[in-house]
Amino acid sequence: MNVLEVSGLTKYYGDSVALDNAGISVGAGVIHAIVGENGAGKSTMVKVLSGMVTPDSGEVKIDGTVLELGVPKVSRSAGVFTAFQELSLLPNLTVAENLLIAELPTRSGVVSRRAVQGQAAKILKEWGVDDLDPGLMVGQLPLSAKQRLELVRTLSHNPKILILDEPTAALPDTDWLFRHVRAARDRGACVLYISHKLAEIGQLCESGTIMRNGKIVGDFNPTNFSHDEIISSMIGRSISMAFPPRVTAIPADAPILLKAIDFEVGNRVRGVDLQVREGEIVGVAGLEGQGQRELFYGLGGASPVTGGIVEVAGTATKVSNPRKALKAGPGIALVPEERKREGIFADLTSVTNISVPALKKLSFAGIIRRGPERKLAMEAGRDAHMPEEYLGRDVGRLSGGNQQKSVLARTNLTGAKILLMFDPTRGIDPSAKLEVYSTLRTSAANGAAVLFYSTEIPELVGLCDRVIVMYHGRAVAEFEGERITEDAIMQAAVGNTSSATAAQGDKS
Amino acid sequence: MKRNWKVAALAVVAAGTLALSACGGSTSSTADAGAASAAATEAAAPAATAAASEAAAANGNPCGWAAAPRAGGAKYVVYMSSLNIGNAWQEEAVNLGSAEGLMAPYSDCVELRTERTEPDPASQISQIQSMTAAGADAIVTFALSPTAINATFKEACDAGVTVVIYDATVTEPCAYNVSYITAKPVGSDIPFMGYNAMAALIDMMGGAGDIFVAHGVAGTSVDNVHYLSALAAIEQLAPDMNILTEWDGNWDSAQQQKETTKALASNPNVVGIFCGYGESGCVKALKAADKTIPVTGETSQYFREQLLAGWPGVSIGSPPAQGGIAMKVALGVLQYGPDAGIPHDIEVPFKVVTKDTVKVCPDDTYTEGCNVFPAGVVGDENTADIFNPLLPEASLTSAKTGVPPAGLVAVPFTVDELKSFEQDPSRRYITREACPEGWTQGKLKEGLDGCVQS
Amino acid sequence: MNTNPGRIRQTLTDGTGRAVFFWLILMAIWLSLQSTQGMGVDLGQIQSYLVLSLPLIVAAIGVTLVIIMGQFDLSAAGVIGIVNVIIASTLSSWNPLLVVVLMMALGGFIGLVNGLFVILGKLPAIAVTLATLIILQGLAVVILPQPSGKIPPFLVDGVRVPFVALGIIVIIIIAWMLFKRSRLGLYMFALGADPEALHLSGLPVKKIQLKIFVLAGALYGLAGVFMSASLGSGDGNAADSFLLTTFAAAAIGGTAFVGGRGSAVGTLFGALTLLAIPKVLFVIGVSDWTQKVAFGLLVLLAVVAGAFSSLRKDREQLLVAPYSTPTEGELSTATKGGNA
Amino acid sequence: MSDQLAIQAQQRRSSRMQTIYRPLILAALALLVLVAGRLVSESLPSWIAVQTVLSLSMFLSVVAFGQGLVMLTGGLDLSVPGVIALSASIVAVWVSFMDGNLFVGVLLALGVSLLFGIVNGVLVSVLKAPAFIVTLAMGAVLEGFSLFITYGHKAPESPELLVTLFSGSGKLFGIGIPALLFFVVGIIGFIIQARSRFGRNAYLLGSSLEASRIAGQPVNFIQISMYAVSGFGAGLAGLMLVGFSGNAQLSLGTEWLMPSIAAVLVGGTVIGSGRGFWQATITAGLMLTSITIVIQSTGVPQGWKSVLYGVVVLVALLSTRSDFGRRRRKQISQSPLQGNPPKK
Repeated sequence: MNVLEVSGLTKYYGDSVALDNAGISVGAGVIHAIVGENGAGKSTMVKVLSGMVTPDSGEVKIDGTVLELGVPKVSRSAGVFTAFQELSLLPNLTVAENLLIAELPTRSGVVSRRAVQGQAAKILKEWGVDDLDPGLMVGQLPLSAKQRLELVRTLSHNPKILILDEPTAALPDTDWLFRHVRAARDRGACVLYISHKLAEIGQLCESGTIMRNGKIVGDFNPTNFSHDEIISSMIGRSISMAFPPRVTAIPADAPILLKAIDFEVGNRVRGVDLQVREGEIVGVAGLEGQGQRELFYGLGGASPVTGGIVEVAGTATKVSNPRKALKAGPGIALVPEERKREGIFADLTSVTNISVPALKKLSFAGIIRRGPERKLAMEAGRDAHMPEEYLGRDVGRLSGGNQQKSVLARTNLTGAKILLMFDPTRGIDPSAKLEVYSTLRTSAANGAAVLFYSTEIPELVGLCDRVIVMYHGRAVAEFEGERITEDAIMQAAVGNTSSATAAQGDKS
Repeated sequence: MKRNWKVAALAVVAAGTLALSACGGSTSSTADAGAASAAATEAAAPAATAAASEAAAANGNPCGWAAAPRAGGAKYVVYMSSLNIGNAWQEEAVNLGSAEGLMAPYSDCVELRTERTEPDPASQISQIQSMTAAGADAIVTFALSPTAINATFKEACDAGVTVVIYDATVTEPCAYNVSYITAKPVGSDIPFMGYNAMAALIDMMGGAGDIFVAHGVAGTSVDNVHYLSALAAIEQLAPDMNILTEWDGNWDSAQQQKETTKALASNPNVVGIFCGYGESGCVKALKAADKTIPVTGETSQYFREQLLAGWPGVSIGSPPAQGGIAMKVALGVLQYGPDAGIPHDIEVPFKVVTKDTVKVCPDDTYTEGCNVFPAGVVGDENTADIFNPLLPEASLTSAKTGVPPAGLVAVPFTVDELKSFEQDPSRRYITREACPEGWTQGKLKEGLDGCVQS
Repeated sequence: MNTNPGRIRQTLTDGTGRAVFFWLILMAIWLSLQSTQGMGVDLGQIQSYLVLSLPLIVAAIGVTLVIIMGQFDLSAAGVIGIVNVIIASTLSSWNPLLVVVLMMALGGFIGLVNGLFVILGKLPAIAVTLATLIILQGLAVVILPQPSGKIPPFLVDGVRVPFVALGIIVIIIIAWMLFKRSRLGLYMFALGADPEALHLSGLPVKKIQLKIFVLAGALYGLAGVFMSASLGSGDGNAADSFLLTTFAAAAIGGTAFVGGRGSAVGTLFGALTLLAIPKVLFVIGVSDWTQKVAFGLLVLLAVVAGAFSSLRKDREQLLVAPYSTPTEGELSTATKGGNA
Repeated sequence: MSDQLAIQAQQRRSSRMQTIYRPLILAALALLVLVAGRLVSESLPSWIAVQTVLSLSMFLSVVAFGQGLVMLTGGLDLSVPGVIALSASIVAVWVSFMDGNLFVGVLLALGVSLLFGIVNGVLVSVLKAPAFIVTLAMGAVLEGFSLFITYGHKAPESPELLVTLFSGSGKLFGIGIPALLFFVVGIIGFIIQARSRFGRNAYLLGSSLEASRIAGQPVNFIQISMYAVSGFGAGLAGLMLVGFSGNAQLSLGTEWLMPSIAAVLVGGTVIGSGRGFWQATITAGLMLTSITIVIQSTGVPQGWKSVLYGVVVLVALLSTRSDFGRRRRKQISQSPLQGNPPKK
């Protein structure tokens, strides 16, 4: 008998099905992978197991005992602990408080700050993250530190069933995690490992399940599988995994659309020089929180710029807000990091989301003409590979990939030639990723200058014509053509520039 | 660092407040000083002759009045205070009161200060305390609540302040109530505005039919007295009459109009409205609905003009002259002393005006018997009833601006005159929630709770 | 205490510090003008100022609780009003301590009803509490058609003698413990910042929300007792002004209306500030239409100053956030991410 | 993909629920309430009652229009009573005491209302001060100004034309002008909120301020313009109410603030969400007005009427919350009445 037996889970949200008679069974001392597109039901299953969501039907047994569902406390006391993809940390509490939130030590009802800090420091040390000050506010931490904290919080309970949902999305140090996950397995825990990163799964997992549309569609052996096969069963059709072909060479006389000289954003971006030519996709690499966000947001007018010169199509321009950025020369458009908060208008339909930049053109005497609006949105959506049937729907209810496509469609509609793409593929499923790549390449081919940041280095290697690496607010290295390799980028990204050739923007 | 600072600040403040409150039990330093100086003046007083009133003024006993100003200055500090709600009646009452203090013979003896209070008890309490601390000799004010401000009035009395309340009453015994709510209208033997108004309405309706009743501000004592006495009138005079609906008119014509409009929508068969202050709203709503039915209302210019044009109604209500009368009562107490026998409960007579008795004043001055201004002289909401037998010196200018026209002279009350307007002890229970000595609680003949001689 | 200008600026960016600062300025104006005008600094007056502030302080702390957890509660004025009329009409001869407990329980019950509608009924809190407010105000007039009645003398005396300052200190200590040193307090702040994360952390979000609504209601009940004690009688309309002043006190005290940020001490000084403003206007001699204008402008000033300084703070924080320094291990692993 | 189609169908349904069914249900409820009023008053339902409901709802709608837009963008405008009083005072004093031209007076009143709306907007959007308190304090300031203007004049009279237009004495085809204006207000409001670029901007901003900013929307300008429109709407309501009442006074607007907020909320607008529809707001206004009229006609004492009204509002909220359940998360995570979300 296996430790974890899940059978017949079904969960409807309104009319739509999130889990459709799904079941898995995992034994003790096993690291089991679950893969699937976004919206395949992985996260819902995780939430059912953790007691966050009550399914409409189905049963979960742990060690043969039926688990009462929908009560987080019960799941926890049964030994189920989860590190969530969206992170479950409270920004306005300290590291220590977050770590112990469920069972804060109190003395006669009063929370003792010292006890909390002491206990937290001990736990942090035990799990090898003693560089994290337990007194810091979590909201001020970089994402990678938050991710580690989330993982420590989960691991420190020594769970019987450990669930990790995209644990490496923002984690540079996967070895640390793998070490502890394997230790947990050796201890006899059952680990559910959910990730889009198939390479990691190959490294770590022993068995695997593929989900699609809320159903279990098959098992696979992570030690021996073909990426293409798995991906085609994830998305239900066969695809080619190739990146769109690169343009052979950007002509040297192609106009420089965006040029930044000695660009500065507070102490986050310190004197970065860069330039992007028409038709070029320039990648930006860097570990989490090295100033790349501020670079993009500063160039796009969304963050205050404190120094340097920005030249748009050869003209020095001040971009003090996104509106001015869009109007500057051929136009600068930003695709932001936090899609849910900064990218989409969740309560409004895709049409409404897409048509924003064209509203002025679409309206007559201040009144929006709805027919042309819909038509325009449909065309823009088609160019961004957005399925037509989603156009009339609230964007907030679409999958991450389709949300991103609507953002890209909107960006295209702005007509801006300079595109700042900040991690546009984060958290979207493989097929959507491919469509995003192709949209970017098409834009570049049509004369756009694209600045592209991704947390996934292979994407940069596969897609970009040139890659700039950031470290501590500076551009420490730049690679072009054949020299763009994962290894070179990584070396530069951790500040090891001595080996990096063609280091250009390094001013330190 | 920041935390330390906060804790330190907290400790300092805590220590401070503790120290303050520890001393708070004793009487205030100012009050002590005031009392001391008053005692000194009193000691000196017998030595002075009556002719030396000028000298007395220099010594802090202006005009030769009964006691010296509390603040020790050359004049009595008198506060005239009203609610800061932009209500025409409130403005006129406070203006008529202020004007008294600026008229000869008072102007030489009195330093008049006008104040406005936000309409919540905490604000009024705070302000009365400020006035007391500022050395007030008298405070004339409209009390927000008959009970909630009592403790503060008591403190003021104890500090030697003369407290006079107009229109609405308070139950605190040391305060003087100058009010009309229990008074008999001119020419009527029956007390209570509500009773008289309802009786007149019943009369106009021929003793039958169904009516609306509009409250003022629900939950206030004035409104409750009007309401209960009106119900008593129905009980006694037309027991078959039905009240179709009631509403809270807030003593506000905009609100009355909105509510009347709504009530007419569901009960178009109504034949009379008992409408309090803000009656112009009731009439405007009726006009919009093309219904001409008897209405009782207070004393707005608009309503009186409608009566003049033949509207069946009775105008009967709170005279803003009460503000001026209350001021004169306060000055009388200062002048004759608290022990001179000025009654604490004074009833201000008020008029009943119908379409038969409405009469235009020839210009904007008071002529005996007139009760409405010519059109255009004052606004719709202004009361047409600024003139009162007890306030012959009232003028439209005073009511509008709070400053009397040059040359106008106040007519001070004599103690006997005031005694003749003392409230009948049988009605004391209504304003003071207690009966005078020798009386016990019982039913009045109007059917309300009152006092009977035991 | 603060000689260093940087330190002063630091204090002013903190909501609580700013509220204290603003209040101290008003008190300085009030007391100095009062004494130069020959009125002397009357300790009794300061004490009664505290007595009048007490109900607002307690009610505003309750409102602050709800705002911090990211919700809204308009029912404070209703609860205070109904407590006042119930005490005056029926409980005047009861044991005062029993009265306090009963009235807090009543407030807590109303908070529970609010909470249930908001959480189980899934209705916006502002709408639910608006309805509760209307209902309670109506009931207050039904129970007490005109101002009357007596408050147990023990309560009245209780707030008049030196206990008031003591009371304020005790309340503030308890509130501070509740805000900063209790589990519920921590959860409340967490809830205001990110309810989803709290839910994912395995905590019963609904239960915590409900507890805060109940607690806030109980505080309104207590505020009602204090108001009754300071007025000494029952008046169905006396509490109406609490509807807005409680929120004003919280805002002046630096409570963020987006939730997740605020303090009991700040609210305390916000409430004290609100009641000091009329005192200051009185001694300055503002006594006509300018009174309303001056009051409005002072509140605006206090709130806008706060918003402005926290705006600067946010911006500064944005520009100087720390880098995450990669460690040894990242070098070897990060390359292996991805699936291409 | 079949479930995708199901989602699509469901969404179309829920969007229709919002834009068509809910307003229809609310309007039907309004009518039903009037008909059921028969139980408490023999004179109900009647043509007069319908007219009264329409005209009172007209005033409510004018106030609720700007309020609704401000609430969509995550704010609240409590300065409405102050603006109404000031606008009414300006036009009445201008015409009745300074013998000014009515047209100029109207422009003056609307201009001043707009101006203070803009000031509110600037404080909320640029200085990020909480809307609740800013507009509350601004209301006090404006009431002070109204007192100043009417000081010494007291309750200045309304110009004749406004009285004819808005008191109900003026009639067109035998129907009171305010009742007819309800439809005009309804249509204009619908065009602005649901069909115009201005209204769209409000939805976008309400749905996500950050996304609006990054999409290049002039967010400060938009937010300011919402408060400006709320100020303007309140100013317009001031002109109408001074016509209705015949006099300018401080209290003209106080009785319209809470009902306008209630109408917006019962109409299903979620504060700061980009969710809410004008047609639902005005029909909710119709329903609430009908309810007050029926409650009015019952003989129960005043206090009980308040209780009844509060209960009815609660029930109305519960009965029209069809989409709230689905949006629970959003509600938990979004504080009502926020100024702006703090910048990251």
